Amino acid sequence: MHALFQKIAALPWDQLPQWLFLIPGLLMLLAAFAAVCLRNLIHSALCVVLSFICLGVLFMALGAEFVGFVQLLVYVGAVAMLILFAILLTPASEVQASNNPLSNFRLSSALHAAAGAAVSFLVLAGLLAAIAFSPRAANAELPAQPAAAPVALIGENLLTYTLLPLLGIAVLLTAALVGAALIAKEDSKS
Amino acid sequence: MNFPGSGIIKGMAVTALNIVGSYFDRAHAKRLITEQYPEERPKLAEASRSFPFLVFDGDDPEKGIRCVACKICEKECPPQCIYIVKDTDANGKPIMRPKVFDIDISVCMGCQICVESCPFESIRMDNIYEVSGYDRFAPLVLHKPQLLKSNAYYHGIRPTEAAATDARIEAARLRKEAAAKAAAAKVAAAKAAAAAKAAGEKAAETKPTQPE
Amino acid sequence: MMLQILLAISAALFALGLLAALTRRNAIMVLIGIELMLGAGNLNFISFWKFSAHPETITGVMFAIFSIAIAAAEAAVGLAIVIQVHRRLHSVDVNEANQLKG
Amino acid sequence: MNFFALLKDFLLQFLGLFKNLETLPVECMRLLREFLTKLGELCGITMPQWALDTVSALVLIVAILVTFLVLFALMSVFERKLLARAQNRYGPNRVGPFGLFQPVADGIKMLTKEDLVPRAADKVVHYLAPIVMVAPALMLPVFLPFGRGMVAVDLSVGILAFFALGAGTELAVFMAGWASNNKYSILGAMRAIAQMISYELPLVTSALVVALVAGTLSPTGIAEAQSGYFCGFLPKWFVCTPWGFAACVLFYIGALSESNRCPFDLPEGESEIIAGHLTEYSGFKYAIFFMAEYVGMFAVNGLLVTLFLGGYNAPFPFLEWVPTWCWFFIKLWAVALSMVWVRTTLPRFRIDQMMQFAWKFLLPMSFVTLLAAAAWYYAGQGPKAWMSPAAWSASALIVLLSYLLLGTFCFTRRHSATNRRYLFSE
Amino acid sequence: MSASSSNFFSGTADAGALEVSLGPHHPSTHGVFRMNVRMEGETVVKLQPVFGYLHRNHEKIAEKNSWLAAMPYTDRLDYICSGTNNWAYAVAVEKLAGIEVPERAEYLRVIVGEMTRLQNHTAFLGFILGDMGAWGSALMYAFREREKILDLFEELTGARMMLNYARFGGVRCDTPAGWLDKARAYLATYPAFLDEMEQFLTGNEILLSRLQGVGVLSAQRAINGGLSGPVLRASGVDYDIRKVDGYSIYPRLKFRVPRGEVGDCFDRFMLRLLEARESLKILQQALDQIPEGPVVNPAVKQRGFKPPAGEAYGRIEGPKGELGFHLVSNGTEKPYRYHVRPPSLINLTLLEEMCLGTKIADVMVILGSIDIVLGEVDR
Repeated sequence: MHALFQKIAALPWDQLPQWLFLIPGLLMLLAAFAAVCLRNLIHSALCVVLSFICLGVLFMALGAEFVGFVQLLVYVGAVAMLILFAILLTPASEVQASNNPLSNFRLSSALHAAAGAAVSFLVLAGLLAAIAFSPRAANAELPAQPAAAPVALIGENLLTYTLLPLLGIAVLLTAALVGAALIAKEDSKS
Repeated sequence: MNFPGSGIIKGMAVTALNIVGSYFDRAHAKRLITEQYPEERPKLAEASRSFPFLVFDGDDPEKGIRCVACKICEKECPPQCIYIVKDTDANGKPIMRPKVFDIDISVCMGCQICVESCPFESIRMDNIYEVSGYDRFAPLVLHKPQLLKSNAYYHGIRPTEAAATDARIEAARLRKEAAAKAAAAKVAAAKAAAAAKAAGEKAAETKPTQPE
Repeated sequence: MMLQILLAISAALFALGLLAALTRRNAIMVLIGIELMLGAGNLNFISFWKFSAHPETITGVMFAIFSIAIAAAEAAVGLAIVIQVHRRLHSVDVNEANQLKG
Repeated sequence: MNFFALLKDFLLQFLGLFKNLETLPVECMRLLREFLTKLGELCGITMPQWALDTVSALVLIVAILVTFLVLFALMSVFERKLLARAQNRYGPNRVGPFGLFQPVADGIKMLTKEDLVPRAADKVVHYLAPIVMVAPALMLPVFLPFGRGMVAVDLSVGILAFFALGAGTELAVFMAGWASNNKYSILGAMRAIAQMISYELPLVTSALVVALVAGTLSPTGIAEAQSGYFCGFLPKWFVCTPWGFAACVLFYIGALSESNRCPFDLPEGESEIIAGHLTEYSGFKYAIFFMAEYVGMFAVNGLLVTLFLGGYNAPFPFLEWVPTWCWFFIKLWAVALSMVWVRTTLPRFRIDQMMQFAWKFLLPMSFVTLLAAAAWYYAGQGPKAWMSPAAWSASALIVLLSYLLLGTFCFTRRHSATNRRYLFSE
Repeated sequence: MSASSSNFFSGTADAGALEVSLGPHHPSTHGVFRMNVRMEGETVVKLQPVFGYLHRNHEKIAEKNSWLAAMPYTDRLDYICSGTNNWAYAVAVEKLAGIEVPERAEYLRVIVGEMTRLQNHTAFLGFILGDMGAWGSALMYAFREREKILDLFEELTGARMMLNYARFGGVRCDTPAGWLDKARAYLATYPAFLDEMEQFLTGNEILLSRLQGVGVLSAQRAINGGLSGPVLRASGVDYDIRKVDGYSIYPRLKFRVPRGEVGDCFDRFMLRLLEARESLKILQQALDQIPEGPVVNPAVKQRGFKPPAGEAYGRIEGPKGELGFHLVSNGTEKPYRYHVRPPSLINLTLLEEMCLGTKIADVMVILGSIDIVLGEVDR
């Protein structure tokens, strides 16, 4: 037992903060995986929200706390509610016989799922291979002075360098707002 | 000035007045009227009534009891919550006194009709309000010993009404005495008249025999 | 070494998003899958910005911010469409919605 | 240098701190950290630098948690006493002197109550809802400056972080409503979420107004911008400016609805649906919801004090001897008790009136205050605006004009007690 | 009312509809009263009132007991205003037996009756704000003032709410010493409370928006529904039995009868405030003009009271509406038939019609504005 303590004490405890960002990363992957696999819709929606939170924490760990908080505000505050309301307003209870021949065989849906899994696995393998063998990624190391994105810099950049995209986003958001309201509005017919 | 929102501000002013008022109004006069019950006992009005009780004169409950067990109140009581059994003396002859007098105060609603219908002023309304018990039936039936309370107690809780009742009883007694005296006088007068008449006849009897 | 781990994490997240989009039959889960993929993209932007030579030009961060805004707008419109589809076909099964008419 | 000598030495130092009240809390924290590190050395464990940082952060977090839980306990008593005084009665005065131990009694009652979970409820989500509700609420006060130099986490995006974490409550309310699986809960959850979302916009916009004028998103920066006095003795608080007063009222209304308090306590409108999303909660979980609501209310009040009432600055120059952190808590209590005062007076909104009030009155009003603040700032060329009459008149005009215009449109056009006639017959 | 709610729920539950049963154990129904409400989202589509939970068989008990024994039971009809209940029963019996009531008794009856109306309207102001969620501060102010009237009742009759004060041909007991001055002194402070209540409430925007335009009732519909009391007058119908019948000494007293125009919850709320002010005027006049003299007609034998065979219907203007007693006597000690016309129940019949299309929160306010007491509804 004493040796075990020695070995633990010898670990490079002082560089630990560098690798602390792994915890939210792994938790996010776990939550995303759970979201994909859970049958109950509400549970999977909540797991997705957990993964959004961990993504926000990851951004903060990487120094861009403004993006982290925006991520938290936008996804946890708004998008999560949208998803939960959508699930609430579309009770999946009426599963009547679908007229699509392909979907009512037990076998076909399993086949369908396997095909999807295979494609996504292939994409994952390709990406990992690219990461592993790219030389610049291997020996990239932190720049001299630590990368920080203070709000003043972002604000100043928003209004000078990226002014046009800002106005574009404004127009896009209002259009989306009006569009979503119109589409979801209960038209008089039904 | 009724700019939008002025109504809400006026309402808030009233509550503010009450909050501040409650701290500076020590005399409980206008605002803070809560009585801290166990410490401050409520001051009951003289006429306030809760459950009936039996009055007895003097200091011995058994001898001084006014109730004559005439059962009028038992018949008149709307929820029928009074139960009376007439007392019998040594050799079984019923006498004008209740042996058992129970009032079920879980049924009684304190409506005071028994007090109005009692011709002998023997049942009155009490103002006790701590009569709760730990059982549903037994403690809520008051038996005769618990009901009997002295006339002095009655004067304590209702001075004016007790005085008026005593005055009525006194007047009734005087009237009875006067009637009794009058009756006695009448009887005496009748006896005297009869005696005089008898004496007269004897005299007449003796007189007719003399003239033959 | 650290950058490679970050990129691996975002690749995994992207793959999970793709998995959700492809295999799940409920339209809402497809939308959730798209959100995950967009999140993975943002993670890449921030990690490359973190390990870039001169981080004071915060293009990576700006890109991430704008992509979050667009993702929110897209989610709103997407879910509105899903609700309307449900109102028409009384189901949110992706295979059902295969006619463009009406 | 055994343990007791260490303890005695630190106690003496602690007593010495009371000479300078202003820096008392900061010195206490420093002293506590030193004590812990020395204790660590005594036991022979040498801690790397990041461990020392986490220990000092933990000390701060424990301090904030303790203060806010004490505030919650006291608030639950003072609220009931003030409510009682407005209703001409005494309020709790049986447990402890003046009823001050009432929270202890409530706490014990809550802990001993049986914790029911409905059979058809979604167990996991039902269990998680109070946790998701109370976690962000306890994280919010970390960003508030309690005194000069006394802020737990000095972020340059403090305000944004505050609202980002505040968004968690809607999620928790939905989880509570959905998991309880009964009609009343779902209705209550729907109402609560609709209310929170529609009142979050005016809340954030009025905070934006202050960020616009103060030029920074960090709470300490905003508090510093409000120190100092103009024309001699008036404090440079933002609430004294026309746009600041309007934004403060909007923020106050937003804060009221964010913590589901009186005119907006629709989710637990007992007269309609029993306790909204809290119907199926009892015992300890209900106590946690109760705590989350109060700590959330204190956090939003703290933000209101920082943004509009000058954070930790003294109101008048001659009152500057009072330590700064006292000012923060005095103002915090003033705003909290004013919320109770509102609760004693106003009846509840109906759901459609509440939404109409938010979207048709509060939101346009908050954009107008944004405009008025900009006018005030540029008419008075920056910080000199406090003195320039042009700035004041411009912003005052904009605010009053729009208030009357919007007010008549929204409130009194249809309902006015004056146009009602009552005929009398002999 | 058949409480068969089975057919109510068997309707096909289409997507949005939500059936909720409000009560009988519900915080803001005034007593044990249930409403099966079907709602689309928030708006009410169908509402079925269900009551009978407080039925105590009052009329059968009265027919089993003697005439006088029924008097304490009338206290429990509308347990908030027992003064007017006793008075109505006494008026009906006096009409049946043709009994004369001395002057002082009439004045005492008017004083107790108007005080009952005053404290009932005060309690109403408190209740309706409790329904709207005003946390009871207005309720406490109203009850603080009502307590003082109940203390006056306790000094006069011995009980705060169950007075049992009226007797056939007069009242049970005369006023104790100093009671009239105490009553005059207290009623002098009452207008200050009504002004405070008015300032506290009628300008309040939230209250205006919650009350105005809610539960509108047209005058024609109110008359057809047989409504009476403040609810009827709020819809604009000038019908007050004190003016129509002119019973007791009301023709001698000068007072006015307010009536509204729109007939919504706000008018009913204001009606009670204005009627409380009129009652104050009546009380001041009655307290000044009260003569000396006997308080009960000595010729009437209270115990073994046997009215001649016949039938009579006596009514008075109770705080909730026209409170009437229909008595049939066959010359014996017990009434042959004893029926009560309950204003609360008859005002309640139009509840569903007022609530259709409103929100669930309005249903509570409309029910509160009718001001029902379940003792009178279920008897």
